[in-house]
Amino acid sequence: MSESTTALQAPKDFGFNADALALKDIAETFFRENLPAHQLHQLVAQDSNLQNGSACRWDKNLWQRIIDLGWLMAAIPKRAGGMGMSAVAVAALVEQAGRAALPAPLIPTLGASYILSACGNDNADKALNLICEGKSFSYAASSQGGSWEHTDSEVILEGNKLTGTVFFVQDAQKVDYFLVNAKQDGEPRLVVVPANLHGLRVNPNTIIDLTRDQAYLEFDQVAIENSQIVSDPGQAVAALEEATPALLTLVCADMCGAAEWQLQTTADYARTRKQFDRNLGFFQAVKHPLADFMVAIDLARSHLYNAACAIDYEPEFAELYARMAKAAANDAASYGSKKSVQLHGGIGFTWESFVHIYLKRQLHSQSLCGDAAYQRQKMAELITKGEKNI
Amino acid sequence: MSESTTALQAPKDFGFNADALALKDIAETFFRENLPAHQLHQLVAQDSNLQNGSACRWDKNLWQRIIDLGWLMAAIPKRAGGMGMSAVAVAALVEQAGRAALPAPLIPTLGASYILSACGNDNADKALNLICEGKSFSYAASSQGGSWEHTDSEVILEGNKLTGTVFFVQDAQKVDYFLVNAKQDGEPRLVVVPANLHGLRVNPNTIIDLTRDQAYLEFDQVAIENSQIVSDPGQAVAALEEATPALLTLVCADMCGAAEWQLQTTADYARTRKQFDRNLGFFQAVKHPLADFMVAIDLARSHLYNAACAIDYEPEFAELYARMAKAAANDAASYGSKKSVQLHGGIGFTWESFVHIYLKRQLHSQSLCGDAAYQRQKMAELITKGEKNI
Amino acid sequence: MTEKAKRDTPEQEDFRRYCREWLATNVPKPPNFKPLKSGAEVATEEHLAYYLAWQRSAYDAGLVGCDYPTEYGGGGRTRCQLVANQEMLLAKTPIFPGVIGLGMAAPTIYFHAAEELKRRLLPKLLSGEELWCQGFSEPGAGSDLASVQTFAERKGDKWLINGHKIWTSTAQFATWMILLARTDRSDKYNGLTYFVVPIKSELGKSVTVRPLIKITGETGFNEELFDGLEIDDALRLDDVGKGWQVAMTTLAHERGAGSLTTPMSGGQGSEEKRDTSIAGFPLLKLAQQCTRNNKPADQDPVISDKVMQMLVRQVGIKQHRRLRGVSGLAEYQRFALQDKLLSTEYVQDAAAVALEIEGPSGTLSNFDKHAPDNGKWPLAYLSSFGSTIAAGTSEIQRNILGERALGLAKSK
Amino acid sequence: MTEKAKRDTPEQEDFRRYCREWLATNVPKPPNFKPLKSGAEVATEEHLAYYLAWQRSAYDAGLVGCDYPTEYGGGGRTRCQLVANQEMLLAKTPIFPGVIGLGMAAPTIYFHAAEELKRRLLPKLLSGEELWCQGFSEPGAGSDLASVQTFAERKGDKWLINGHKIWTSTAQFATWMILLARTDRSDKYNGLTYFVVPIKSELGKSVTVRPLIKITGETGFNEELFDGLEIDDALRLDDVGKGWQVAMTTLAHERGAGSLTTPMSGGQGSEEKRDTSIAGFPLLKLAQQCTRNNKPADQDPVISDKVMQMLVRQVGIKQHRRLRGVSGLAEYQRFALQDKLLSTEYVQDAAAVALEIEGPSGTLSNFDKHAPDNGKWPLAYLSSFGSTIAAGTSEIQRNILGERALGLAKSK
Repeated sequence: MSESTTALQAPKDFGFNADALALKDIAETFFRENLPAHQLHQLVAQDSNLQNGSACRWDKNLWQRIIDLGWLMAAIPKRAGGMGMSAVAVAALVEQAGRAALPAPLIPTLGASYILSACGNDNADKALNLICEGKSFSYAASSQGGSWEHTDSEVILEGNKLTGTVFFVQDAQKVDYFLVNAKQDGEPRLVVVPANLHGLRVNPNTIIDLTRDQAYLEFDQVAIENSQIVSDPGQAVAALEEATPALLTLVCADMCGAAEWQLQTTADYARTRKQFDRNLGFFQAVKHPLADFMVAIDLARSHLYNAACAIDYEPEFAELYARMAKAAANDAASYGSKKSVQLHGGIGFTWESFVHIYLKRQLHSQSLCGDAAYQRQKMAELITKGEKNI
Repeated sequence: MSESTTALQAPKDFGFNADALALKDIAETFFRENLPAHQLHQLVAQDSNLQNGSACRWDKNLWQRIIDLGWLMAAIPKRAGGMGMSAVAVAALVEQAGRAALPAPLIPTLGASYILSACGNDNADKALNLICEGKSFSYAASSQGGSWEHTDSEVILEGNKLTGTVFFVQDAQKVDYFLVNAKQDGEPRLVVVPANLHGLRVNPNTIIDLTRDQAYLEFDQVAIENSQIVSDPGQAVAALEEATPALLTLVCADMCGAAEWQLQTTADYARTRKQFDRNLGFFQAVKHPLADFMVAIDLARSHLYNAACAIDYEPEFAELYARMAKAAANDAASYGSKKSVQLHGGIGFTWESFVHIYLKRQLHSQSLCGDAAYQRQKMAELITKGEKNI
Repeated sequence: MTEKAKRDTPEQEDFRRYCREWLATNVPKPPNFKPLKSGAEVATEEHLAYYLAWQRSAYDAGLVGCDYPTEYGGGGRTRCQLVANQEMLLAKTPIFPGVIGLGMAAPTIYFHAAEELKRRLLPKLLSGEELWCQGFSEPGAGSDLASVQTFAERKGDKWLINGHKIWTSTAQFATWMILLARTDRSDKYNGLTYFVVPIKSELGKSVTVRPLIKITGETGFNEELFDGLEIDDALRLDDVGKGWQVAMTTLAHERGAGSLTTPMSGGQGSEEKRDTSIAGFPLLKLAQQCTRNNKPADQDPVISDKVMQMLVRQVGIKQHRRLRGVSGLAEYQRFALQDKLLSTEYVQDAAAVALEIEGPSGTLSNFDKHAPDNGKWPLAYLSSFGSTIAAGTSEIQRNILGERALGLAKSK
Repeated sequence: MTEKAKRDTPEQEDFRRYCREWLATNVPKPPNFKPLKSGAEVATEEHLAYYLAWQRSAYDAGLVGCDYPTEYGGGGRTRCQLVANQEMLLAKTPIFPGVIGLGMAAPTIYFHAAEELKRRLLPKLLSGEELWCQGFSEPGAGSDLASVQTFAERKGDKWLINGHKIWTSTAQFATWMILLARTDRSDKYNGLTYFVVPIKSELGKSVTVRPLIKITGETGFNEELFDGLEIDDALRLDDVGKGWQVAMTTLAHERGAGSLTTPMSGGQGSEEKRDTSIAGFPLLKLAQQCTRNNKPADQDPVISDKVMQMLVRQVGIKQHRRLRGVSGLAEYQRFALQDKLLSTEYVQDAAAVALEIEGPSGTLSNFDKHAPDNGKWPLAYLSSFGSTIAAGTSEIQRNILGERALGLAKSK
């Protein structure tokens, strides 16, 4: 690609402009003030009985404030009533939410807003209006085996009725609507379904992550109207593919933020904890893993903003870059989560420590939208497919 | 496998008996006295010009002494005039040779002796006699792409004439005979060819490893006699498969010995070298990699002796265990070689240091008989194939 | 069994016969709960009643403390505990609840306590009448055990104890604690003294025991606060200032490297035919049952490569333990020192690979009916940090390896 | 270019125009040998003659030392070296042979030498008439530079120098050396003093220069023995005992973090269209051309996974350098400190993956006609240790990161 043939040249600064900076700064302050780690622990870790792992632990008042700040519509185009922020700005916002391990359907709703924006028809725009009004969404598409592909949903749409089960739906007990991937004549269609619709059963999973909830949805001949179908015939896959880079960057941003919390918290412990008459950080067995973790985070963040910038400026590269970002974020998180617990020693093994909350959230995030090996496999396919253009 | 159905139960001590111990002790002393590292350096590293990387640098007098000790026939059955030592004993011998990075065709000749023993006919026994008389052999089978399979040779046997090229032949300039894998009617046959046969061209490669030589052999209508064909019709692959575990353990043993030299030499440096007013070994960035290297070596050695013992007692498991051993040896060598140079600092980057000789030998060994990923792929295939028996 | 019997001394031979006979009729029925695998897991009164009854019965039959002198409640035999242990394992007996007492407190008391104290403590320890716990670790003294700060202040022939111990198994049931305390702040190693202190009788007074919740949400450890506990000088082991050396006796026996054989029973509830074949490798089984984008995960070459990496390590550890006993091929000490690091890191890494195989299903806990392998892997991963942290972290293990097996300078 | 030009001061603008005009007619013809990429690679008299002529010509035209005062042979301009460098790079000029002099000795002399010494040394340094080398590292002083033992003993207003320096590029051509020497054995950091010492004139007398052979068999470094070299006190920089601080000026300029812009030219022989696309990723290309058991290596999923891992790192490094400049998204210092570790470890690991892709063909050196990619990868792997060891080993880099970016306690 020569310079002259590209209309939009990716800016060196990722297009991280004053608006984006302001959004990031507000988010940083908001979460620091409203959800410090000890408060998070009180919110999600009061109950240590794993049997209650299907509980939905969140602060609805905090969520209302987030709605009031307009963050749900950050990524919605202005034509549909949203803020129309760049993907880079949204990434910066979500990074701050991830640093706080926010238990709320922010990422699912932002993700759905990208899919709905890509659908680009009146029904979809009406759904976007709901988000602008403060309603939350979660995208539901996974098979029982947990497929990461967009074409593996096991829900059937036939005669305007939904039947079947969809798995691994994020924050299902928190959201107002589901954006369901259902197959009509073997082709995916996207359907907006209110969470309280008759005939829809939300079955919470018992999960490890304390900051999320997850469920499988059973549809038993659930009648829907045409206005609920938000993808034009044959267009769902294209819309989903267009939104894929954004879905990936949202998770990556969350993971990068969480990883930075893990790094800083562990470094703080290493600066203060003494063993053998020295601060832990003196020992290279502590110092070097922390240095490596930092490097991994910063690589992942570099990929994250590159991918987000590509969404804004070079959409033809966005999926490739976003998959790189997820691969890098997964590698950073798996290495760093492990070290954050290990280097805390005994206290890191206790429930009262905060590090396990982030460890568990990162483990969960690692499985979302595909793990690192999956991303690399997709990368290789993309490169082979587009050999001449990349 | 229940205890009662197995005739030969693998002994807890790997069958490492007094004979094996004696062989190992003699070898250890022999190499310590006759080929210390500084002498090895003089032997193979006088000339630092890589352009001369096809040179054959070895000590023929030392080789004659090895012949006189009978080590070439260690693995040859007594019925064929050999010593009939166990695979475990042979592994212990080769481990000591590897520790000295012996530049000589010991492994190729021992390897050929295993293949020839598996052939089990008069022609093969005659070839074994040559080894007992002190002649050296190298097995030649590889395609230009470096295939590790036994059925990919590109040499053709037609009308008692050999035609074609075989690649990556080890110590080709040193040996007296080649054991050539050639295809007759699409089926591998094994042919013994004197190295000085008319019509055979030995083309030395220019290689990185200073302790070996390697060549590709060109056969241009080379006439052979029936007595040179050592595998019965249709039996070559079976013989090669029978010998495969031994071929693998020989390389593993060499690598484990070399790795132990790398470990001890680097640990020695860490015990004596001072920086920042401390012995290097004080620093965990030095100590912990050395500890990890040691653990990797000892795991690889455990696999090595398990595989060798299986050759002797449980041949049905020998290939699986030998592939595990090579995977473990490769992982240990690649990690340890890197650390042995890195932890030597500046001096490790010089030609006058000894560590690069071992680094280069290990890199070469890693590619022999397949790398770690290849071994693991084969393991998975073996397990799938033999699901019920393993 | 036959092989072992062959090497028995006459005393051992007789005793083995006796044990076998007694066990033939005296192994208790399985409990109503899932049998425990270690005394450290005892969590309820129901557990306690069942296992204490068994320890008492085995003690009365002479199978516990066989090698201790009779004046301390033992059997007065020579190297017979080993025989009893072997026979109890074969007979698939329940475990003993008093593991800290039997394995750590008893030998320490035996080697370091005054005669009177031995006579007072050991019989009830062996019978299980009194349970013990271990008070070594503190919030500020983990890897660096010698930095304990729990202070014992001398008041005539009394000691006044203040401080905070942590990571204590079964403290909620213990009558006694073995305690490492500081008696001199000016000398790190020689400022330590070793005591046995009453716990149960002081609860709600100068001793508080609180359960600790693990990263998995499970309990199993406790912490103890000492707020002016007063004890007699007679409860001191060895001299003032010799605590570190006494603690080394305890730790040596904990690691199985001590000179006294710990009474051990077990085997109850162990499955008859555990699949230890290579084809039964748990990660391989898991990969066969999990799907990755609707294809069997074991057919994904990258997943398969990782499964095989773990298999190589698992088999390697088994062979490593085999090789270390072969003189001429392995230095025993060098190999033995690697064992903890090898096995605990393997368990952690294997669980991480399992989570990768499971993909989204790895988010499910053991209480979710859709979880593969009944949700054991996320829990296994979380639990694995207990092993890479406790009893010398992996970092400390690498120090030990570098220093003891390679002779490198100490890092501390 | 246009963007840069926009920000030019009037002086820079004029000078840029002048440079462009001069370069339009004065860039020398390519040499008969393969153009070098750095002055440190100068190895033969032929190299030397060609590049010295270019430096002289560029110096005479005012493109070298533009920002140094005229009394020291400079151009007396302000922030114009940057402009000259940009224009020389665009014009694809040859490199300068005097890199140590221009990049390290000149700024150090400028900031720390006495007036007379500056006037004596700098003009010939800038013109290339006299070449320089750097005498810091010693066999016993690698990572720990402050432990240098080369001793300078004061004899009235002379100094007597004995010792051993190592890792010195182009010492065989150097007239002068910047030398860090010990003048007081009782104080590690304050016992160092910084000198400039004659090399060429003393060869065969009190100075010996010997080539060092690298792990690859190539030369490129030297070691020097000082056997009673006597120099004038006038060749001292800054005060006795201030050597460490002076050395910091040198190192800051070496890392490009100094206040004076180093004259740099280059670009000659660089290929017009280097394939920097993702599809042109070298390891991917290599995997496509290599076979693995007679199948294309890039179709092996495990190999492909490793290639993609390296691609993620390579693109990541590029984006890392991009992100570090964006305030609000990255702390510049934290990112900048990571750069050396990131890039040198990447090069090493990429070469290792290449060897894995090549399989048996990876045994072949660059002199074997069958070697894939002309045998560059084994050499690249061996050479990579130069980068992970020199200028602060990877281990030291991690110390720096932990200490400066995370505020952890110093490890030394």
